[in-house]
Amino acid sequence: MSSATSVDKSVDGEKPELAHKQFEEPRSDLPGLGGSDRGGPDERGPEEELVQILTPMGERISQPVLDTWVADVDGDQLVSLYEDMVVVRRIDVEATALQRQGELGLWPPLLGQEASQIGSARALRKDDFVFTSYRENAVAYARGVQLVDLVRVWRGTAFSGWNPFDVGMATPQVIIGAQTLHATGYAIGCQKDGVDSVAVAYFGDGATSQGDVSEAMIFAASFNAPVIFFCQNNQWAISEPVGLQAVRPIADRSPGFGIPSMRVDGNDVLAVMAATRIALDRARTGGGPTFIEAVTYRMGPHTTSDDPSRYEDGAEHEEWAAKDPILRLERYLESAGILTDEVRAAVKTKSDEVAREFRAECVGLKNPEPLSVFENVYAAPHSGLERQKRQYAAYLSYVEGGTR
Amino acid sequence: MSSATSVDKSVDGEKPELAHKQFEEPRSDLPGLGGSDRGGPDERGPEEELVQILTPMGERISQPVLDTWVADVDGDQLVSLYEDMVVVRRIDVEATALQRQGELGLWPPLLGQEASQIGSARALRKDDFVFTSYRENAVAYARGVQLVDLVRVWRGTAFSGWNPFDVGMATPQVIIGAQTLHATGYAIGCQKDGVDSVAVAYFGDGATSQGDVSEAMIFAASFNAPVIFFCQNNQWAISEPVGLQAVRPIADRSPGFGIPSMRVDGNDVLAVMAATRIALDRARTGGGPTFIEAVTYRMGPHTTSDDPSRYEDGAEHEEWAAKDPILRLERYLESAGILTDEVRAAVKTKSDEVAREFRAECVGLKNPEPLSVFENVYAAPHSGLERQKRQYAAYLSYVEGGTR
Amino acid sequence: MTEQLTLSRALNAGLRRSLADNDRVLLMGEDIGTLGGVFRVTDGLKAEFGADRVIDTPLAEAGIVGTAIGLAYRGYRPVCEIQFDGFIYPAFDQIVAQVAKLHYRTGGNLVLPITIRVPYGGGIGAVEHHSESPEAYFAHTAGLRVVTCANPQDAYSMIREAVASDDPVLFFEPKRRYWVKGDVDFEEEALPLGSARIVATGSDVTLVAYGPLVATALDAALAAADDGLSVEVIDLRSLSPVDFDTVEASVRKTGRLVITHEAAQSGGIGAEIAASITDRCFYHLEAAPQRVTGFDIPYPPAKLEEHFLPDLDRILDAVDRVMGRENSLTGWSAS
Amino acid sequence: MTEQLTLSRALNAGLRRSLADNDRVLLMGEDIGTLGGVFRVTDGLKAEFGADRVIDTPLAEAGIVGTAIGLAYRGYRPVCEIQFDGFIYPAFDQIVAQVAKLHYRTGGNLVLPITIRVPYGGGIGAVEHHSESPEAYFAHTAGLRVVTCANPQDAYSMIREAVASDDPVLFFEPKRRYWVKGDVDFEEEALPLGSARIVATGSDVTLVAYGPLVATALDAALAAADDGLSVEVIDLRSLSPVDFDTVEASVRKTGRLVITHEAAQSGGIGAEIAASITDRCFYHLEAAPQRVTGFDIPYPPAKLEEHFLPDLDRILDAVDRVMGRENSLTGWSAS
Ligand SMILES: Cc1ncc(C[n+]2csc(CCOP(=O)(O)OP(=O)(O)O)c2C)c(N)n1
Ligand SMILES: Cc1ncc(C[n+]2csc(CCOP(=O)(O)OP(=O)(O)O)c2C)c(N)n1
Ligand SMILES: [Mg+2]
Ligand SMILES: [Mg+2]
Repeated sequence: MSSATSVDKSVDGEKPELAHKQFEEPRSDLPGLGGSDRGGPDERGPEEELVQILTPMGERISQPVLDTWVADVDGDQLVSLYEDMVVVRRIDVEATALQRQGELGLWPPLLGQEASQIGSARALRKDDFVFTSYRENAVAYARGVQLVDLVRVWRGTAFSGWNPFDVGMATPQVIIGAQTLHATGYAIGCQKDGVDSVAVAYFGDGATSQGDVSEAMIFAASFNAPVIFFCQNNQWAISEPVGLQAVRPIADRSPGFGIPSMRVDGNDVLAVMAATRIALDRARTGGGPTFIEAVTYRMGPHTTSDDPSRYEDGAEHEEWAAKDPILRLERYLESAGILTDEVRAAVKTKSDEVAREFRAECVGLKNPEPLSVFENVYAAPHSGLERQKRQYAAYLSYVEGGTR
Repeated sequence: MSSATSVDKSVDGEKPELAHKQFEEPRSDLPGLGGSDRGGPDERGPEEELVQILTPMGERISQPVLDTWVADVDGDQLVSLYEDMVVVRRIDVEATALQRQGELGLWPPLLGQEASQIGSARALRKDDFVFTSYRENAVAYARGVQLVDLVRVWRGTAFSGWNPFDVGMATPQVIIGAQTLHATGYAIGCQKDGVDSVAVAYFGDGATSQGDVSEAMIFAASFNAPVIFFCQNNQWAISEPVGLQAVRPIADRSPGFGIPSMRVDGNDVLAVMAATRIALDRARTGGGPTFIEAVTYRMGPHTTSDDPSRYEDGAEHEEWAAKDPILRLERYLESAGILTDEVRAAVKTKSDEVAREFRAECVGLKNPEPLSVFENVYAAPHSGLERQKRQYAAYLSYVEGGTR
Repeated sequence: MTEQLTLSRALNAGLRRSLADNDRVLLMGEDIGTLGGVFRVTDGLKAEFGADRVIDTPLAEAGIVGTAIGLAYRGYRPVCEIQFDGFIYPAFDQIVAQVAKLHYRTGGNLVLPITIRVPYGGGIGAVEHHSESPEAYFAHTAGLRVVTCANPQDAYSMIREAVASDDPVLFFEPKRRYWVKGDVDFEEEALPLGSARIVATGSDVTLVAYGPLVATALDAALAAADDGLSVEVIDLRSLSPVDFDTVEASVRKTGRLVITHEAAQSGGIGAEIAASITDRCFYHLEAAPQRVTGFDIPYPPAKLEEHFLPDLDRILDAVDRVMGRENSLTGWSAS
Repeated sequence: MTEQLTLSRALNAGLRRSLADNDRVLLMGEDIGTLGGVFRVTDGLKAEFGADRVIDTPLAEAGIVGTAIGLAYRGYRPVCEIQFDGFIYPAFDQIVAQVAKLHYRTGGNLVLPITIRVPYGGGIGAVEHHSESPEAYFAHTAGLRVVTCANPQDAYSMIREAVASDDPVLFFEPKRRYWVKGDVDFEEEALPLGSARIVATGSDVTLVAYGPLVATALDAALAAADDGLSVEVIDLRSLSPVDFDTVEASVRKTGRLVITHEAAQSGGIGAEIAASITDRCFYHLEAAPQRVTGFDIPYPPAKLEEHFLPDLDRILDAVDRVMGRENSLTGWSAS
């Protein structure tokens, strides 16, 4: 079913009028002590007041503000979103297997976060630019990164799988939070250039504790930069629960910096897409930065090196399994009669193909040349490094020469 | 008038019941998009909704929440606060003169910020611990720092004017914002020790942009640490107006981290004291951190090296001059019949004495011994440094020996 | 009492003992509590000493070190874990401008018995920022002590000495040696923290190594012995101060010096050792001191790390150079 | 066209020219716009080029450098000012883990033409954190270029070359020389950025200095001449790469090397120069290279800074040491 795969992945959708009302500021009626919320810790549970369009059971509910932003998403597009989510999950499973088989050094699974990543990344335009952490392989896939390029870093053959400028996406950032400043700087650049491209920073719940992330919000607010802070709150930073990083919902943090926020069900691909489109529209039209908290769950280990049984609570895991992002879309598509056997088969074929190609290309990756370690340290020659390279080249041929 | 100077500077005051209501959270009535304020930039002026007890004209107005917290502040205590403010302003003027005369390398004037500093510092107990920036000479004075100890750093004879443990106050921090983390750590220590001492971090409006300050709030919130974040928003960070650091009132920032805040008129010594007492009481009773924004104005240059005429707006300066913190207390004390000629004379005598002593001790400060540069780098001997010290000692006696 | 332990378990035992001996000792860091650290160095310590003393912190290195300073103000002895070498830089300001200087700045009134533990170095096939050797930054910073252990016994003894030190200590743990076993005598009389140790005696060449490369240096000494060369291997153990007396005495004997470390060559520890030993032993040196180090490049991707890390052959090549034997540079401009 | 300018004005002129020549060049930093910087290096540039290109930023160094990286992604050439040496550490992570490594990490696809300007060094009677010399941290960091100017002509030329470089450049400005005047030829053919310059020729001793101490080194050469010694002074200009060919050629001639810098001795630039030159010139050296540097202590309070900073007499004492003349260490253990 070719329509399932031919949908333009960077379509920006229609732009219904932005319901600015949602960012209006509630006022306190308390005498004298400030008009906005100056309150303390929060007692709300993690899921209270999430924006949702698709329930875990696959019912589509009405959410007037968001609905308009995904009104254009028709059956084909829904299937395409579904296909992407299925495929990236398949890639994830395959990569985990490859790691177990010694073909990859490490892999950070995104299991459970497919809707957050696909829903947001599919809302972007080609000329937008994405700065992610290390777990955003689905974002990379949606940006058009080649399959083999997804694994170079994890196989250890390169630090960069792809050329960032080919796909509008920087290569994975391992230093937690650092990329939020890069995204902000990029956005300031877009503004200076007079283009309406938008920068998107992806990061985790744990990252919000890093000073860099707060500084990024400050710069973004001060310069009214067209940047989206997209936080995937997957409840964990390795073994640390989100409650250690934030005593209130993460989405409550940015408003104090002057950046409006939305808290969406990160397992609801439509809600995520709608929220991202709202934020993109604000950014493109001079509205400045927006913060999105996508509330989701890391269903796998932190990475293939991690052992969550040491810290995770099984019951919580079960609870979230019931809210699976793919399952709910599947249920909805079924009930809407969109997920025909034909479609199902096409998606299966596609993901089988992808998995096969992914594996083949991964295991086929060759190690780079020894002397390439000296390349691209500098853009222009550096006399000290040139000398080291010459000496090491001499050493290699000496050793190969068998003298040692 | 001895009563003016004999009031215990670390009195904690009575503790009327904390009006927790003020930290209650307003809720948005907008559908679906979060209950707390998730709004964007703010249009309010810098002074809107300041908490105030004493108007610029010296009228005492009723502020039910705060009033109870300063109900114990009687005439003698008011005179004592007034005296402190007059004295620290006098010290400031004297120090500026000493710098002009080449006796000090630099001085960061606090002119205009007397109420913020005295009002807050006088609310503290001896066993509280204060971590300041470089401009808090009035805080140091109120903590009981000796006059001569205020200038050592600025004369360049030492990096530390005093022993922090003698007065419960760390020596000035020049790295903007760094001390907020120290205060937070100290507060966590108090909590562990089961004492009800409180740590107070003083910092400026500019400092709020540093990642350290956000991280401090995150740690404080996570550990519910008994720390007060006391921000003197004096409208400037050297030449940069506060609007460059924050597009919303600074007090709006901490609530998102789970730390309630108050925004007080920083030129109103009673409001500042009341707010500080509220925050202290929260901290002592397990309520955790509080953020106070004291809105004031830097009436002098950033330091004696600065030339504000390059960036400051004269009209704004005039406006703030009319809100002078000492003048308004003076007016109030006059109208209340407390500021008698006798009191006035006593305060004048006191500040003359302080100024004389301050100057004499400053110019009398001797340079430290050359070899003292090697002391206190380590607590235990370090063989590398010992060798350098021996060699330099040999060098000094060689040079003195006249051989070179 | 002696036991066979991995280096990681030896650190665990040393930390346990430190926690037991002094109730002002605290551990803090990311994932060190419930998880026991990503390398399990703190495994079981939260269960034993409580969440109050083994503290999982928010994900912010400046925050960890900065709050540790505040805890030191209150008389605590915090032991901070930085999860990997490459994550220490966000804390650089708090370490270099605060931890290192506050004792000096307060005229000695504040002591900072802060230990900062850093798993470091490469050789484990890791991704970016997980294989760095940042020790030179800290050895160049006055006010810090910088040490690194190379075997389980030192791991156990040195971590205890570091925690007991009233000075701040950067404690570098050679992560690729975490799983190597060795005897640990829990009652051993430890060498002072600032001292080096001769781990193999020899008379032809002095080979200085530390941390992860001590084992490689010992292998090189064995291999050289097959070639008829007698190599003295020194485990530096301390990078600030460097125990120059021990190195000097050895070089006065051998007349030849080779230094090896994983960190980039320019401005690394090797430069300081070569410069200081040349100064101290100028008339005893038969050849210019040689450095075998990582190159002046970012740590490369895993599949190339063997072309960055000093190994036995590169060390032996340098030994050949100082011996005036045929080597990879023979024929090159004499430099 | 030649004009007499202070070093600070020369930098200003170089920045103006860079802004005029390429509209992707941006200046960013604290107080650099309306105020023109606390040292007035950017004076008038906001008025001339607009707030869009001369940008006052929030007070956060990591933020400044981190957003500069994002701007580089969009093809800008940001010039960041760090207000004083001691305030660079909050940006250390962004500099060392990002700016230095991103060209490598992206396989060369991203260029980072970022210049980070740092007023540095002591001698101005300043308070804490305002007199530091952190250059060795950056020279040890692969991926960065590190340069420092010592006179107005170089200030003008080198800042233009730094801004024009496609590699990130740490540009250290000797703040106590900001107000010293010199001729600036605006059309001078500049030396390449990575090269040293012999600023006084001599035959007995090679004296290597950079930044604030070049003038002191020249004074020392003059004073030594009175004593009948011929001292060759090299202004290093670049600390990464170091122009070792120039230093080597000089030392092959003189056989003696003295290096001076303000930064702490251990692990400073002097260690690398001593080690590398000993390696390159072992058989030409008449004496061990000597270093005249700041001590391994935090920069001391202003009234004691003369007991930290290398000065003419300490340099001459080291010259006496390499010449085998009587000196402060004579009688000390030969080391
Ligand atoms: C500066 C820094 N400190 C620590 C780490 C180690 N680390 C890697 S991932 C991680 C947890 C990140 O959690 P979160 O931001 O929630 O992202 P997630 O892994 O859940 O996607 C930590 C602590 C790091 N990579 N960088
Ligand atoms: C990390 C750091 N960056 C820059 C500076 C230089 N600096 C000193 S004071 C200052 C402005 C501080 O403003 P604010 O926090 O509002 O305090 P105020 O001076 O107004 O009391 C700056 C930028 C510094 N001391 N530390
Ligand atoms: Mg997470
Ligand atoms: Mg201010």
